[in-house]
Amino acid sequence: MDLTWNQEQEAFRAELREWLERNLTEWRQQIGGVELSGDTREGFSQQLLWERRLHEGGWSVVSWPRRYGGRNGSLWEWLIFEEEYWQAGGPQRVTQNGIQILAPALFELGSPEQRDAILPRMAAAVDLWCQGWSEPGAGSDLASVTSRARATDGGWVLNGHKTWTTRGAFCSHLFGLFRSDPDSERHRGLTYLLVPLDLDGITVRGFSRLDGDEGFAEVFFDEVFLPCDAVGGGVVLGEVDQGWSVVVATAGSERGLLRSPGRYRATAESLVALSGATGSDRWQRRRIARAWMKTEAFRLQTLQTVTTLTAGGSIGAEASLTKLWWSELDIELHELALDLLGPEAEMEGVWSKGYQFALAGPIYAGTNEIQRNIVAERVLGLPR
Amino acid sequence: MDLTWNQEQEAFRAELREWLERNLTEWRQQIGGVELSGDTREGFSQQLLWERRLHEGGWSVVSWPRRYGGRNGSLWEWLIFEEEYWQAGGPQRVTQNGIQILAPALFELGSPEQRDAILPRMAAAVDLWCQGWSEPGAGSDLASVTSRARATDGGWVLNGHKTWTTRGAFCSHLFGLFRSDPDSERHRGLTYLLVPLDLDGITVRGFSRLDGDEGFAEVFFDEVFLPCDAVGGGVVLGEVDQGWSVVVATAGSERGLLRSPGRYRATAESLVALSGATGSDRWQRRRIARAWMKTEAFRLQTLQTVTTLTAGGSIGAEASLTKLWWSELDIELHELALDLLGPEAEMEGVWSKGYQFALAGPIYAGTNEIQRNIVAERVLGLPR
Amino acid sequence: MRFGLDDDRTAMRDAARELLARWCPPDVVRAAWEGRPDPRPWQVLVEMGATSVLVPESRGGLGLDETFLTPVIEEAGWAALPQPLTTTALVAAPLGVTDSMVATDMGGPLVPQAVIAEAFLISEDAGLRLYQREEVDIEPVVTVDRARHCGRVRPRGPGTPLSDDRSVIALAFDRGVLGTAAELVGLAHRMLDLTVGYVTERHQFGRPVGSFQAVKHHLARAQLELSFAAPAVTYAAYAVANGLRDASRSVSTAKWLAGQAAAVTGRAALQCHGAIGYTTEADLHLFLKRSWALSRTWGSSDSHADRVAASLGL
Amino acid sequence: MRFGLDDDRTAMRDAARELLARWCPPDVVRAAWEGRPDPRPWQVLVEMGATSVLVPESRGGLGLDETFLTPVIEEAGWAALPQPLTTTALVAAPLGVTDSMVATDMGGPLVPQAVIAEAFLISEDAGLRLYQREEVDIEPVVTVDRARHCGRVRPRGPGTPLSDDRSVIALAFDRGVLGTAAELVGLAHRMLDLTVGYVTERHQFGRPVGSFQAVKHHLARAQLELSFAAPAVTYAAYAVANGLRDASRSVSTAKWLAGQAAAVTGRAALQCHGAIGYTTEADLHLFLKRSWALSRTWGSSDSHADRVAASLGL
Repeated sequence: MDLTWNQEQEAFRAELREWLERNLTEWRQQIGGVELSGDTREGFSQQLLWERRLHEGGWSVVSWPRRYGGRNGSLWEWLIFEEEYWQAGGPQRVTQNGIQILAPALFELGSPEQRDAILPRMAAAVDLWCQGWSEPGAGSDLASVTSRARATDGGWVLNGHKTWTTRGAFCSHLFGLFRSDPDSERHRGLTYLLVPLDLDGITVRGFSRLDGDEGFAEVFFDEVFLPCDAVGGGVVLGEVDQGWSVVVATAGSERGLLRSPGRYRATAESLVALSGATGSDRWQRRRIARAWMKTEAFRLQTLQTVTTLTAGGSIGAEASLTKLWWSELDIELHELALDLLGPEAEMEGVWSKGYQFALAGPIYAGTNEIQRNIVAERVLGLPR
Repeated sequence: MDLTWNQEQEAFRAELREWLERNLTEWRQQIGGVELSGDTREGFSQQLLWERRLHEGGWSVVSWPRRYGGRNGSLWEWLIFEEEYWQAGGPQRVTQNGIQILAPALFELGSPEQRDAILPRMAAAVDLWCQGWSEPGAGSDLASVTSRARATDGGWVLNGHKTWTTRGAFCSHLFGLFRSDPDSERHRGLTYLLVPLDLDGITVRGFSRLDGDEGFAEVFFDEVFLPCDAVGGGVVLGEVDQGWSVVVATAGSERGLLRSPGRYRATAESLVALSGATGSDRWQRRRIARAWMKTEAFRLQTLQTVTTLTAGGSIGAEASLTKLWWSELDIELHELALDLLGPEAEMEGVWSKGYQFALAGPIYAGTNEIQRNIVAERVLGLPR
Repeated sequence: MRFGLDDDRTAMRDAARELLARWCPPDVVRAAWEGRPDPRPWQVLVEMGATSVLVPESRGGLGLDETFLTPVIEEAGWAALPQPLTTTALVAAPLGVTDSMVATDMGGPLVPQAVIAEAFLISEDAGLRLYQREEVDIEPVVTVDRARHCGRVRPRGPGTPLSDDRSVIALAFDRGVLGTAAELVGLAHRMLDLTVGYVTERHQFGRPVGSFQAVKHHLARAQLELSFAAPAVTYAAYAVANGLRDASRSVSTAKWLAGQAAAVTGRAALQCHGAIGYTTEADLHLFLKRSWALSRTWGSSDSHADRVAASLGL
Repeated sequence: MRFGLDDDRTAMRDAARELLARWCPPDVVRAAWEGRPDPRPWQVLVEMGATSVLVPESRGGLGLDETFLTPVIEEAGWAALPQPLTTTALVAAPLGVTDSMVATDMGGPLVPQAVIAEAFLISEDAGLRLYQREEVDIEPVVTVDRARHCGRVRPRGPGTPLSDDRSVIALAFDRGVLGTAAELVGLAHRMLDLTVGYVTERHQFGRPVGSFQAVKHHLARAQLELSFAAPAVTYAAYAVANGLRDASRSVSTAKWLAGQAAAVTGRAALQCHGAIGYTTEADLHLFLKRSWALSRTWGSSDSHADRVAASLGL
């Protein structure tokens, strides 16, 4: 047990802190001071400026190898980055879907050519990747996707309908699951494809999240020809008809599973500050302390997890526990803030917006009901 | 909407209040002041003295017809009785299993002879009835009972093993379900039998509840001969092999379903008094107020239900809502009291005992998980 | 002894229900969101007498009491009516303000429907004062529920004093709380209805989502809270109508229970809708956002729990 | 940077686990309930050095710190050890009290294990004082967990002053809280283990009870609370051992989280056991009742939340 950072890590933190302070100021001047939601078209372009700045500073993907635009950082550097980033009040990361979901899959199962072609441009926020999993009839039950990919000379022909694609209306590429074996069922016969969104026959329609921002999109594929080389290294990730195993492998990868406590820590601290500003009674102070303790527990449990992972261990089903924890915690933190704001809580603002965003937590990335099933069956070993 | 009591009801209340005050004092003198738990042998006999006193006063079963020892009271009189009884600090009713579960079945499906033979002695606490539903392998899944009843000349031969029989070690009779058709399965082929516990071959072993009182018993039947006339009017309630329909009919009967808010109201008031005695902070006072409001909601919802029933309506699945409410409320009220008592809460006493008793609420009479299924399927109409 | 609505009250509630079903479907609420409020739902409610239930017959009203009006307001909650029925019919009418759509700041500093109201009931140190539209400046405020048309209201003109009697003002506040509790029960009811419909038809893993025990238990919990909040609102209306000693406490109890029911039901409804519920394309958000606003106005749940605690001598 | 037990600490914890599994099975706890406390579990813990972890080597101890001892205490919680390991090894030893089984009133007025203890650490206005058995009167008190052997302790003899230094006394209290939090985590863990075993083997409706989603979700919730409470205890031990600035806060955080985990797990365990859990024939009650007592001693959850609130400047 040793909870001290070494000199390199302290230096990393110091350099980052200094860089963030300077660059956030410059970026805010650059965008004219008014920071918009990254889930609106204007806000998205504001944040692209930020993402590119992050990349120029070498901070967009600290834990990636240098050749792809990273710093060869360990999970510890990644944790430090997240702490400092949210502490400094950095904006949401609009490039996260590619970095959190596609990149781990490429690191695990992509070809060297694919990595070279995709990762640097992803890190530089040149190519913007969105996720093509869900369909109107395939939400929690992902294995029931019906969008089809028909092999043809020099590529694939795509037909179907994806939806709930986060920020799809603002992205340049989509990674998703398509049924490549027409006779297959469920998890079999799916292929993981990489698709530029500017191909003929693709229609993207943005639509509104709960808070009214155009954060979602549905993507229609109508006889879309996807050339094999539409993406450097090829458009198939992993083997043809083996897309499900790619998704599973990805879901099981450390980087895919980890979620940094930094953001929640920052929210808890804003909540404490808000309580000072609005005033609070003993009941509310206790509730805030309780939420703060849960935030601290998340930080400590993450240190434990990262220790396990860096020692070569793996998590897996335990990631479901983390998801349950942060998603419930995020709602609790925001509800508390709204209670402090009282009758003015309904105003459009950072807390009411944050609350609505937090409410998505128990739904996306596997509903909490499904996460509880996973905990019961795979952590506790209860019968299916 | 008219929430005033008529003259007769007010008179009923006044007479009862006066009677309770005088008789509780006398009874407490009679037992030497120390009131023991009715789930211990000594306490049970103390409370039999009380039950017989109640009967002499004509208060043991106010809503029954006079001929069986009641007062022909409506559900309103029953409600008033419960309010006053718990308000006055009357002891638990050790005869309730017969009165709440067997009696409704007799009113619905018993023969006149059975009613005449059983009800007056039940009301007078001469015959003491316990329940013979559960078995080691048949708890929530009652239809899986395996205790057998073999028809024979002039009666039945019983074999098997019942358990969780409340106060079984102190009772004189048992009503229960036995498999009379050896080839039957599940709900079919069960017979509802009335069994004196002094027959040869019956062994009753008392065992301890969570709080250590001998409130449970298991009952073993080893080639027990049950004569047809062991109980006046016959030992079979309803039709042979149709026992399940008797249970269902009973479960659906108003009196079986209703539970009076009086007891919880009294607990809530003791809690308010306790808070005055121990002192409380704002957080605790709010929690007490919340629990009090839930208690009040229970009272009002009951007035609504009784109005529906007296107008000839029926409840049914909605009874599951009531069970969920009072069982969760009872635990909340007692947990609050223990929190007020703080480090001394662990002492044996009325609140720690009451807490342990309250914890049975979500388990017995159909676990709350099963009640939620019922609400979802029969009240909301969700698919099975 | 008789608890619940009699035939007359049921008839009035059903009449309101039918009118609102016809004239205030979700599209009308959405129109209000987009700044195109449709005047018809309000007109038909005025025509049926909903706004004059508490107005004496001598002054052209129905001369009835809160036990008739509250069930109608519950229906307005069910429909997420984008007009101020509670303030107009329940708070202002008994103060003698009739024939206009009234907004007030008694429930909080952001005045709901300020943008569309005709008259304003403003609480001042001196008491309650009424201002006509031309007597006030209104600064619109964007809130999460756009159909609330909130604004900050600043009197310009002299206005008319309505009352400086503390007990009258306290009763007016209690009436506002009562109406808000009724709306919350209606909203919870609507969110539950929408969700039961959705989980019955939505299939995943080859079966209706509503057949999963986790979903069943979420919704059973919502039904539970709703079943015990509704009678508390019914009672509070009776207590206020008959000036019972525990009227204020009953109103706080109703608001707290209704707020609980709406909060539990809202969370369950959103969770059971899944991703579709997390968009403005599904109707759920219209009711969910209204319930968030109402739960924190006309007194927070905590403040009402404190009122009850005080009344219990805690 | 490294969070968690290293090989040495793991080895010591495992040694304790094996000893307790062998010498402190449920029957031994039941014997303690019936007033026949078995001295062996305590003897073997003393022999393995559990009570002298914090005693300097110069004085014949192991000269180690709280990060070695806390995992052992967690195991004692898991076994519902009917002897005062926390007070003896974690609270008293650092104050120089060794070689005797120590009970104290620092956690509350009812002194656990007063009936069997050899020495008594009593908090007085003047500070902490140590009394030998023959120097005190003990009035036994019947509590829900009979294996706690509680009593009220009244000094008779002079006793020995241990410390009047506020910071020393505060640290002693924090150590007691830390040990109690560790016991609670162990108890929660044990209750969850027992329940998983039961619902896997118990069948109803032709399937294991543990295959019902409602049961799965109850236990998943328990596992969740436990998974996030345990690291907080690990950290608190480290913070106390290294005298970190947030040591007191970390101890309160650990106690609050561990109390939550034990409460949630206890309710889930009892509910999922059904009727069998609601008897003294099943072992569950031995651990459940211990967790009730510990959750309200050494500071209530609320009092620890208040300590954290204060430390946050709330």
